[in-house]
Parts: sequence; C-alpha cells; structure tokens
Amino acid sequence: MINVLFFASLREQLNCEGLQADAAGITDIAGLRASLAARGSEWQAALASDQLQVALNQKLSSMNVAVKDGDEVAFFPPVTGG
Amino acid sequence: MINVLFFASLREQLNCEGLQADAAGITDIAGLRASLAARGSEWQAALASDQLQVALNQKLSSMNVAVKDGDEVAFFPPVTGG
Amino acid sequence: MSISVQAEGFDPGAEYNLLRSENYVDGATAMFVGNVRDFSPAESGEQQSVAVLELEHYPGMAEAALTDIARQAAQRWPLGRVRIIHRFGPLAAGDEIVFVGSTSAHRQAALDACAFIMDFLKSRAPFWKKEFAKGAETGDWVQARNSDEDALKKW
Amino acid sequence: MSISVQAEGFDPGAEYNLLRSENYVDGATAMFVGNVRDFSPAESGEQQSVAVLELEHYPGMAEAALTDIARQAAQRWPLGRVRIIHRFGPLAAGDEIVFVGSTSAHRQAALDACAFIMDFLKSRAPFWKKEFAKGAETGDWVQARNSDEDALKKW
Repeated sequence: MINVLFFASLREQLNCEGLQADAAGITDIAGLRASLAARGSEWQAALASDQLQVALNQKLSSMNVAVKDGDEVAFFPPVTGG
Repeated sequence: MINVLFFASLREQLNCEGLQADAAGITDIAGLRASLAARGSEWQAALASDQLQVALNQKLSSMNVAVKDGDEVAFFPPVTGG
Repeated sequence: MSISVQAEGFDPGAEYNLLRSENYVDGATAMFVGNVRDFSPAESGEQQSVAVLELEHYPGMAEAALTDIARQAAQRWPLGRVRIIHRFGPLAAGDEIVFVGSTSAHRQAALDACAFIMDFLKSRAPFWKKEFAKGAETGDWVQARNSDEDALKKW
Repeated sequence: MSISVQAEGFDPGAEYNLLRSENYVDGATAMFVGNVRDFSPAESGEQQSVAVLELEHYPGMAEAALTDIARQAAQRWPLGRVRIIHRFGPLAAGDEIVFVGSTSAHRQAALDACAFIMDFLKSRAPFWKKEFAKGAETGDWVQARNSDEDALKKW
C-alpha cells in the first residue's frame, strides 16, 4: 500500500486527510495521481491543478518520480508559511 | 577660530584631542591641514596619511571643501565601529 | 543547528541569549522574526482585517525541510549557530510565527543566511496559512505569491 | 526612528519587544547584533586573544551619522520602525557593541535595511576600536578593512 496524505485547501476540497492506495499497477506519482483522480469528479477537479505540489517520503518530489509499496506520498497546494 | 578635533590613533600620535586654529588665511580644509602639519615633524607625519578622514561640522567631508571661522573640523583615521 | 516546529509561542530575546551563550567566536548575530499582521494585503488593493491565522503543517516533513534548508545555509556560509522555530495552530494578530537566527564571524554571512533561510522556508517548507476575519467561521487560504518563488532565483 | 549612542549595555530582547509593541502592520522584523569576540583575526593568520575592547567615538557626529544612515534606509525601503544602538567605552568579550533592528511589511526590506545600515555604519560612523590583550596596558587600534569599504558598492 501507498500512504497518501492531503493538506490544506486540497484536504478540504477532498474532505480527506489521507488514505491507503493500492500500489498494484502504480509505477510513478503521476500514475498514483491519475488513479486518485478516477475516484470521482471532485477528485478529478482537485487533483487537476498544475500548481499541485507533491512530496515523496517527506521530501519535495515531482510527478515523474517512481513510487512503490510502503511509500508515503503527500499532495498539497503551494506552501505559504513563514 | 576653527575648532579642530583629533580622534583615535591620530589623537594619540599628536597627543592632542583638539585645538583652536586661527581661521585667518585658511580657505579650505587642505589649507587647515597644511597649517597644522607645519607645527612640527610629528604633526607633518601624522597628518600626511592618505587614509586621513575629515569631518566638517560633524559631517564627513573632503579636503577641498571650504572652511571658515566658527567651523568644527575633525581629523581621524578610517572608522572601525560596528 | 536547532530546529523546532511547535504550537507554543517563543521568546526572541531568550533565543538571542541561546545563540550568544558561551559564544565568543562569532561577532555577528542576525535574526528574523515573522509576526501575524492584523490585515490581509489583498492583491485587489482591498485590505481585510484578520482576527485569527490558522497554520497547518505536515508533521515530520516540516522539520525535515527546515533542517535541510539550515544545512544548505551552513554549507554556503561560515556559520556558528543556526536556530529556526516555526509555529503551527491558531495564532492571533501580533503573535510570532517564525524565528530564524544565525551567528557567524562575518556580518554578511549571518544576514545572508537569515535571508536565504526565510526565502527557502517560504517556498519549500510545508506550512499553509488560513486567515479568519473577525467573527467569521470560515477562513480563506492564503495564496502563494509568485514573488516568493522569484526570491529564490537570487541564491 | 530611534538612535542611541551610549556607554551602557542594552538588551536585544527588550529592543525586539519595543520594535513589536502595538505594531500589527509590520509582519517582518530583522535584527543584527554585533558582539565583542575574544580574539583578533589577525590578517597574518595569527590570532591574538582580546581581553578588553575600547571604543572611542566622536560625540555628536556619531548620533548624526547613524541618524543619516537610518534616514537613507527609510528612503530606500518601506520600513516601519528603525532602531540603532551603538556603545562606546570599555567592553569585554561577549559584550554587545551594536544593535540594528528594522520592521517592515516585507521581509526582504527589513533584512536589506539591516544589512545596509550595518555596511554604512562600519565605514561612515565615527567609532574606533582599540583592542587590549590580556594583561596588556597598551592596546592596538583595529585597522579598517578594505572589505568594509567594498561592501558599500553593492548598495
């Protein structure tokens, strides 16, 4: 399983803090994103943003990076701390 | 009279914190410096440095600036505060 | 190097004292503190008063990202001590949000390190701000600014 | 804008509190503190321990020069409050020498103003340092560094 997390406005849009995604058939983060978007129109809309950021195992990453069983993947909007 | 002040290593070299200089015949700071240098070899040596800084009425100035009766002129080495 | 991600407040004076404690080699200490403003500088020009700022963060990654940024700063400049604190949770106008402090033998290194850390923290550390107007039950997520991403280009 | 030239010590934490007191518009506070080191970084590479630093200043002009530098900073950047303190007289290793603090709505303005003020203070404000080694009765005047004059060129 892949541990998937959502933060901030994305968490609110999806009304979901996180979920366990089946790693079968998922090779990279883009693939994971596509399988999540297929959950419904809400998911498709929220995950479509080209501003979407992603972290793999708590490090900033990008969509074409490989992902495997046991990884933690977080999706979130651009950060606004400081 | 011109109120002349010396600071830091220059004050020590001259063993003088300040003096009143006759303004007669003095038109600019360079002239004041020359008249002070004429006081003796110690003065000549101390005032010869091309690093010498000058302030006119408590503002950084330069040698070619006019000076008149009642002005305050300070000579000092490059500053090292902060 | 000391990094804290915490809900509790902090005292910049006490942080200064820690940066200086038994430190006789670094003549320079630079510090930056970010505080909650009582208004939101709307891009439309319309200012909205803010009563509460809610800071969400990604636990674990927040600490890791700040540690990574501090390490990068320490590789670029000859730093003595580096301290970063970032708060999360609900904050009121005037409250401290973030503290960055660095010491060095060189003033420009200490100041540049603070600016560098703040610039990267703004665009790379997983924190998100939500502003609540007075009496409002729903808040507005603060939008990331292009100027913050642009600020990274100078490093 | 508040400028002090004084023999007494100061408390950076208290200065921070003053910069922030009733200040809800400036989200950014940058501060720089310069402290006495316990050694002199001789250009020959040989380090000499310093027991006392004696700071001479030009009364009147010191305040005027710092005020002028603060005004220039306030013209260049949108600053809220600016605070400069510079001490004179005998100081021991670890003692605070100088404090520069500025607040702004913009972090880069606050940080740049601190760096600008320190750079100009270093080369334009009438203070001179004399270092005394442990037990020594005569001290050595600190020599101005070309790098300090060079630092002005970036502004």
